[in-house]
Amino acid sequence: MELLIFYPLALVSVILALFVVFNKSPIGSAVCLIGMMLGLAGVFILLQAHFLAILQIIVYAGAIMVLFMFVIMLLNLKDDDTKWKIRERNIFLSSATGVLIVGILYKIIDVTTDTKFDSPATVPDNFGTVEVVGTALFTDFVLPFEVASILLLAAMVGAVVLAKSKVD
Amino acid sequence: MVPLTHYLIFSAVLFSIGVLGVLIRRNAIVVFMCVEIMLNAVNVSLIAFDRYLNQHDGQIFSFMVMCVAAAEVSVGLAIVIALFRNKATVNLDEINLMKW
Amino acid sequence: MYSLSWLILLLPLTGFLSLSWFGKRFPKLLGGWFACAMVGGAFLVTLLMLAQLYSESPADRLNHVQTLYPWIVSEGFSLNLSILIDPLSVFMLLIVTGVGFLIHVYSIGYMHHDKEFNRFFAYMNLFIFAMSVLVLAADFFFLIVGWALVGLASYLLIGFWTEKKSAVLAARKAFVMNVIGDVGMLIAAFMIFEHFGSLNYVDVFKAAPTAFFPNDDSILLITFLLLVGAFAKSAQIPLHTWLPDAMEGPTPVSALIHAATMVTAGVYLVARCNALFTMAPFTMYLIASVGVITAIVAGSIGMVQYDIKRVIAYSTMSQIGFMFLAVGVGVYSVGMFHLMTHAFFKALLFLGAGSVIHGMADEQDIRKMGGLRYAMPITFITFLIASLALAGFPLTAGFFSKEEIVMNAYHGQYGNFVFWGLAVIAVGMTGFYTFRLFFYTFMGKSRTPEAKPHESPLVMTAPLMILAGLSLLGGFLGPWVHSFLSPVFGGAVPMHHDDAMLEIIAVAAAMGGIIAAVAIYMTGKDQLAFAKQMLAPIYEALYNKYYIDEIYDFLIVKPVKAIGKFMEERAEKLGIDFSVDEVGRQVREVSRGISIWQSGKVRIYALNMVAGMVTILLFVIFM
Amino acid sequence: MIAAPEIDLISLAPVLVLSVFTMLVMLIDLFVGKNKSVLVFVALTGLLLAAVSSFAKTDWPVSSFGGSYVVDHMSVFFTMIFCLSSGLAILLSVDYNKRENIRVGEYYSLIMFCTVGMIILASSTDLIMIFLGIEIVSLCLYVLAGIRRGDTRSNEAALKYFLLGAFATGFLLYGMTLLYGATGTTKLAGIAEALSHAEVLSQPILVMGVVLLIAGFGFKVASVPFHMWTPDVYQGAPTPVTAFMAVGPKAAAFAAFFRVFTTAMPELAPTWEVLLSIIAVTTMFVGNLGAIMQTNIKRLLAYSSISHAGYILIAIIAKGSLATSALLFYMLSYTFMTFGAFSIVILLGRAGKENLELEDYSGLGFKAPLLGLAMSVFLLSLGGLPPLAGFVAKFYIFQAALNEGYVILVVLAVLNSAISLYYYLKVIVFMYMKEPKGDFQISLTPITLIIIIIGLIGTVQLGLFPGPVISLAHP
Repeated sequence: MELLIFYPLALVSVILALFVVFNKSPIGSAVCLIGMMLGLAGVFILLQAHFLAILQIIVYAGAIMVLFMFVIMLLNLKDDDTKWKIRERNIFLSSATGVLIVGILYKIIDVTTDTKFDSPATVPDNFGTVEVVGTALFTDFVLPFEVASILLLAAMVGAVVLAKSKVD
Repeated sequence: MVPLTHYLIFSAVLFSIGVLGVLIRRNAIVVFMCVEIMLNAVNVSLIAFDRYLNQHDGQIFSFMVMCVAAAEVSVGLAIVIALFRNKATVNLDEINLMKW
Repeated sequence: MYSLSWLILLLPLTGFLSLSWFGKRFPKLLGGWFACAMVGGAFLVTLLMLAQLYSESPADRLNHVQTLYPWIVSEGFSLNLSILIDPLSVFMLLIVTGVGFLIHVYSIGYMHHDKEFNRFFAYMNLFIFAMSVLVLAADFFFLIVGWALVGLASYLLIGFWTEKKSAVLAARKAFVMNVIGDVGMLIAAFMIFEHFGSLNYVDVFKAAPTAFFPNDDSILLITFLLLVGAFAKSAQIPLHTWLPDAMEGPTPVSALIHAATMVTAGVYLVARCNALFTMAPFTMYLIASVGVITAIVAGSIGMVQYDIKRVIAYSTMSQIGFMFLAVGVGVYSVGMFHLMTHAFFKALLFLGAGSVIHGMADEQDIRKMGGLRYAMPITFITFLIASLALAGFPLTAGFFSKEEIVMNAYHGQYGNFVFWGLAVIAVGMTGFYTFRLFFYTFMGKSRTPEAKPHESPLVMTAPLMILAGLSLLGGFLGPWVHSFLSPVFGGAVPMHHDDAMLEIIAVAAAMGGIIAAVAIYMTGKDQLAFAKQMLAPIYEALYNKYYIDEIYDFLIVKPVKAIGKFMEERAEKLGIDFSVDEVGRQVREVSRGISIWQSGKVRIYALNMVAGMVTILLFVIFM
Repeated sequence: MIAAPEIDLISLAPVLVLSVFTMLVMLIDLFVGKNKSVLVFVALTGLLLAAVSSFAKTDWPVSSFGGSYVVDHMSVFFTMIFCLSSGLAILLSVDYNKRENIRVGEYYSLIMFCTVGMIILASSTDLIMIFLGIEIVSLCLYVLAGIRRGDTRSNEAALKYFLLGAFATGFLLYGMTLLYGATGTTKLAGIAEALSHAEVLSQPILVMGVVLLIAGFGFKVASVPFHMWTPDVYQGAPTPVTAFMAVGPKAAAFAAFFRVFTTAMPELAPTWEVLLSIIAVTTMFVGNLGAIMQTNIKRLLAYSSISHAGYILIAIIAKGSLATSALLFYMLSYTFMTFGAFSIVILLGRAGKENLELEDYSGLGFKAPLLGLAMSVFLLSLGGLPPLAGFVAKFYIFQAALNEGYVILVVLAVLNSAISLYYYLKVIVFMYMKEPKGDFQISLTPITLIIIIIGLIGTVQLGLFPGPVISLAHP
C-alpha cells in the first residue's frame, strides 16, 4: 500500500528534479524545484515526519523558493542568457562526467542495497509530531538550536552587507 | 512497507541529479537550485534513517539543514546580486577573471 | 674554556648580520676589515681550542659536546643546540678560519673597486659561519643545516655579480646540484634516526659497530645516501658539473669555497662518519673508485682548458678525487692531511690567478697572457711555489701528502694495484696541466702587448706570501696531523710504507708531467725566443724542433686533446647536466600544467571535485 | 513533563562572550559617527576576553550538552589560535579598510561571528554541531570574500567560493547522514562506540560516508582534488581576509577533521589512513609544483597554503597524542608566519594599485631592508628552514608520523619541503637581486608594524624556544 504512494511520489520528484536541471528558463527551473519539494514533503509524511513535512513546505517551498523567484525577477534573467548546451569543445569532459555520474549512481545503489534495515521499526504513534520533535529540539539539541541563531544572524548581516544598494 | 533501501536509492538518485545539474548548468542561480536539490536529497535519507531507527536525531539534523539552506540562500543570492551589479551576467563560464 | 667555542659561530654571524643590515652605512674599507676581524677572531678562538685540547691527554680529547640549551624536546627524541669540539673539528676549523682569514684580507684588495663591497663581505662571513656550523655540528641535524647553509652561501657568492647572466645561471645550477645532495643527506639522517633512535654523533658512532653487520643492506644504503651528499658538495663524478661553472663568481670566492673549504666538506663527512663507513667496506671501495676516476677524468679535462680559473677548478676536482681515494682506502688522516695541504696551495693558486686577472684587467684566457713574470714578480714566485706543490715536486707540501696517498692506494686497507696505477697516472696529469698553465701565463712573451699588467697591492700579495710559505713547508706537518687526528679514527696512525719502487715511480710520474709540459709549451712557436734562451743547447744538439713538434703533436697533444674533449662532451654535457636541466624543465612543465588546470571555471572545479571523489570511491571499493 | 536540558554555560563561555561582543560591535557601529576606531577596541577586547574565558573550565576534558560539546586542551588551544588570528586579521584590516572604503562595522562583526563558528567547530563532538559550525564559518567567509562589493574580482571570488562551498557542503552532509544511518547516532563518542561492533563495520554505506566526509572536509581544508577554489578565492578576496582565511578557518576545519576522524572513526583507520595518505601526498605535490610558476604573490601563497594543508594532513594520519600537539603547534606557527607575510603584501599595496606581482617586489630588500628581512624570515619559515617556527612545526609533525611508522610519507614530505624552498627563495631573490622597478611608497603605520613585529617574534620565538608552547600543546 505504501509502495503505491511512494513510487508515484518518488517518480514525480525525480522527474521534476530532472526538469530543474534541463529547463531552459530559470523561472521554469524554480517552479519545478517547488514541485519537487512538495513531492518530498509527501515522502516525509509517508515516513511519519509530519513536522518536517510542514517545514519543508513552509520554509523550503515557501520562503526559500520565493526568494529565488524574487531574485530571478529582480535580475530579469532572460532565456537567451541562460540557455545551456553541451559545450562544443568539451564533449570529452561532459561525457566523462556522464560516465562518472552513472558510475557513482551504480555504486551507490550497489553499496546501499546491502544494509541491515530491511523493515522499519515499529514506532510510537506520536513519532514525528511537533510535540516530540520540539521536545528533542529543546532538550537534547538545545545547543544546536541556539547555535543556529548565530548562523542566521551572521547570514542576515552578510546578506545585507552584500546586497544593499551602493550608496552608503 | 517500503524498505529503507528504496528511500536511500531515491535519495541517491536525487543527489546525483543535483550533482549533474551543478556540473552542466551555466546559470549561477540554477546551479544553486541544484545544490538545493542535493540538500533535499540528504534530508530524505536523514528522515528515512530516523524512521527506521525510531529516533529523532535525524529530523533535528534535517531541521538544521533547512535552517542552513535558508541562510545559504540569502547569502548566495546576495552574492549573485552583487556580482550582477558589476558584471551584468550570471553565466558561470564568463566569470573567470581569475585563473592560472 | 670550551664554552668559548660558541664565539667561533657567533663572530662570523655577527659580521654577516651587521654587514648585511648596516652594510650601506659602513664606510667601504671598514666593512671589509670588520669582516676580516670577525674571521680572525674566530681563528684565534680556534687556536685557543687547540691549546685546550693539547692540555689534555690524547684519549680525553674526544667528545667535548657544548650544549647551549635543549632546543626541541618531545617524546623519545630531543635535539640540542650543541657543538662538538674534538681534534677533527678543530683541525678543520683551523683551515676554514685560517685560510678564510687570509682570503678575506686578500679580498679587500681584490674587491676594492666593487660597489657592493660590503655585501660581498657579508656573504663571505655568512659562508664562514655556515662552514663552522657544518664542522662544529654535534649531530647529523646541524650537519645538514650547515650543509645547506654553505650551499646557500655558495649560491649567493657565485651569483654575486647579478648583472652577469652566466653567473646567475651557474649559481642556480650549483644550488640545484647541492639540493640533490641535501636531500640524500636528509634521507640518510632519517634512516640513521630510524636505526639508532638518535642523531647525535656520540650515540650513533658508539652504537654503529654493534648495530650492523659489515655490508649490511641498511648501512650500505645509509652510507650511500651520505655519499650522495658528499659527492654533490665535493663535485665528484657524476655530480661534478657545477664546479667549473661556479668559477663565474669572484675569484676569492673560488679560492675560499670552491677550492679550500666547502668542496672538501665531503671528505670531512666521510672522515667524520668513519665509524659508519668502516662498517661498509663496499662503500669504501665505491668512494675510492669514484675518487680515483674523478682524479683522472678531471685531470684530463684540465689539460685542454684555456680559462685560467677553469684549469684550477678541474684541478680541484682532481685533487679532491685524491682525498676521496685516501679516505676510501681507509687512511682517513692522510685524506685530511691532503685536504690541508691542498687548502694551502690551491687557495694560493686561485689567489695568484686572481692577482693575474686583476693585473690583466679581468682577462681569463691564458692564451692571451704570457710573460707576466716580469710584471708581477711576487705573484710569479708564489704561483710557481703553488704549482710545484700541486704537482708534487719533492719536499713541497703537495709532495708529502700526495706521496702518502699514492703509497696507501697500494698498501692501504682497501688499496690495490689498480687504484695505485690510476693514481700515478693522475699524478702525472697534475704535473702536466699545472705547468702548462704556469708556462702559458708567466713564461714567454706577452701575447697581448696592449695589456698593461701590474703587480697587485700589498694587501693582496701578503696573503699570497703567507700561503706560499705554508705550501712550501706545510708538508712537514704530516706526522703532527696523523698523531693529532688519530684519536678520532680509533687511534690508528697510518704506517709509513717503505717501498722505494713505488715512491720513485710516483715521483717520476709527477716529474714526467712537468717535463712534458716544459717540452711542449716551452717550445711553442710564440715562445721561441724564451725556449731558445733556456733550452738552446739541448735543442740544437739533439733535435730538429719542427720535426719534434709534429711528433709531440701527434703522439701526445692530439690524443690528450681528444680525450679531454671527449670527457668534456660526454661526461658533462650529456651526463648529469642534461638530466638536471631536463628535470627542471619537466618540473616547470608540470607546474604550468597545474596552472592551466586551474581554468577559472567553476564548473570545471566542481567536475574535478566529483571526479576526485569518484576516484577515491572506486579506489576504496576495489582496493 | 519535559526533563530540563543539561546546560553548561561555563563551558560555552568563550562562545557567549564573543557573541555578546559581536552584537556590541554592531550596535556601537550604529551610534558612533565617522570615526570607527572604537570598534577595533571593542572587537579586540571581545577576542581577548573570549580567549581568557576559555580557561573558565580547568578540569579538562569536560563534556557537556549530552556529549556534544567538549572543553579539552585541544579546544582551548585552538580557541587561543582563533582569537589570535581574528585579532591579527582585524588589526591587519584597519588600514586596508580605510584604503579600500570597506564598511568596518559589519566587517568586524563578521570576522567575530566567524570566530564564534570556529570555536564551536573546534569544540564540538556532535555531527550536527560540527555541521553548523562549518556553515557559520563558511557563510561569514563567503561574505567576507565578497565584501569589496565594487570590485569584480572580489565578487567573483565570493561567487566561486560560495557555489563550490555549497556543493561541498552537500557532500559533507551526505557523508554525515550515512555515518548517522550506519551508527544511529550523531555523537562522535557514540559513533566510535557503535563502530567497535563488528557487524556495523561491515556496512558498505559506512565506506561511502567516510569518502564523502573526506571530500567535504577536504574542500574546507583545501586538499587536492578539492583545492581548486583556493588560488582563485585567495587572489580575489581582500588581502586581510585572505590571510584570515588561510589561518583561522583552515585551522578550525582541521580541528574538526582531526576530531571526527581520530575520535569517531579509529576503527576505520585502515581505510582512511590510506586515502588520506594519498591525498596528503598529492596535495603537497600539487601545491608546491603549482606555486613554482606563479607570478602573483597571493596566488603563490595560496598554492603554498595548499601544500601546507598536505603537511598538516600527515598529523591526522599519524593520530596519537604527539600528533595532536604537533597539529596545535603547526597551526600556531602557521598563524604567525602567514599573517606576517600577508601584512607585508598589504603594506606594499596602495589604493587602486595592489602591487601583487612578484615584479613589484624587486629591490624591496634594498629600499626597505627591515621589511625585506621580515618578509624573508616569514617566507623561509613557511619553507621550513631552521631555526624558524615553520621548521620546528614540520619537524614535530614528521616525528609524530615517524613514530607511527610512516617513513615513506615523511620522506615525500621532506622532498616537498625542498621543492617549496624554490619558490619561497624566488620571492627573496626578487627582493634582493633585482633592481627596484618604479617607486616604492611604503607608509608603515604603527598597526602594521605591530603585526609584523608580532609575526616576527612568534616566528623566531617558536623556532628558537619551542619548549614552552610544546608543553602547552601537549595534553
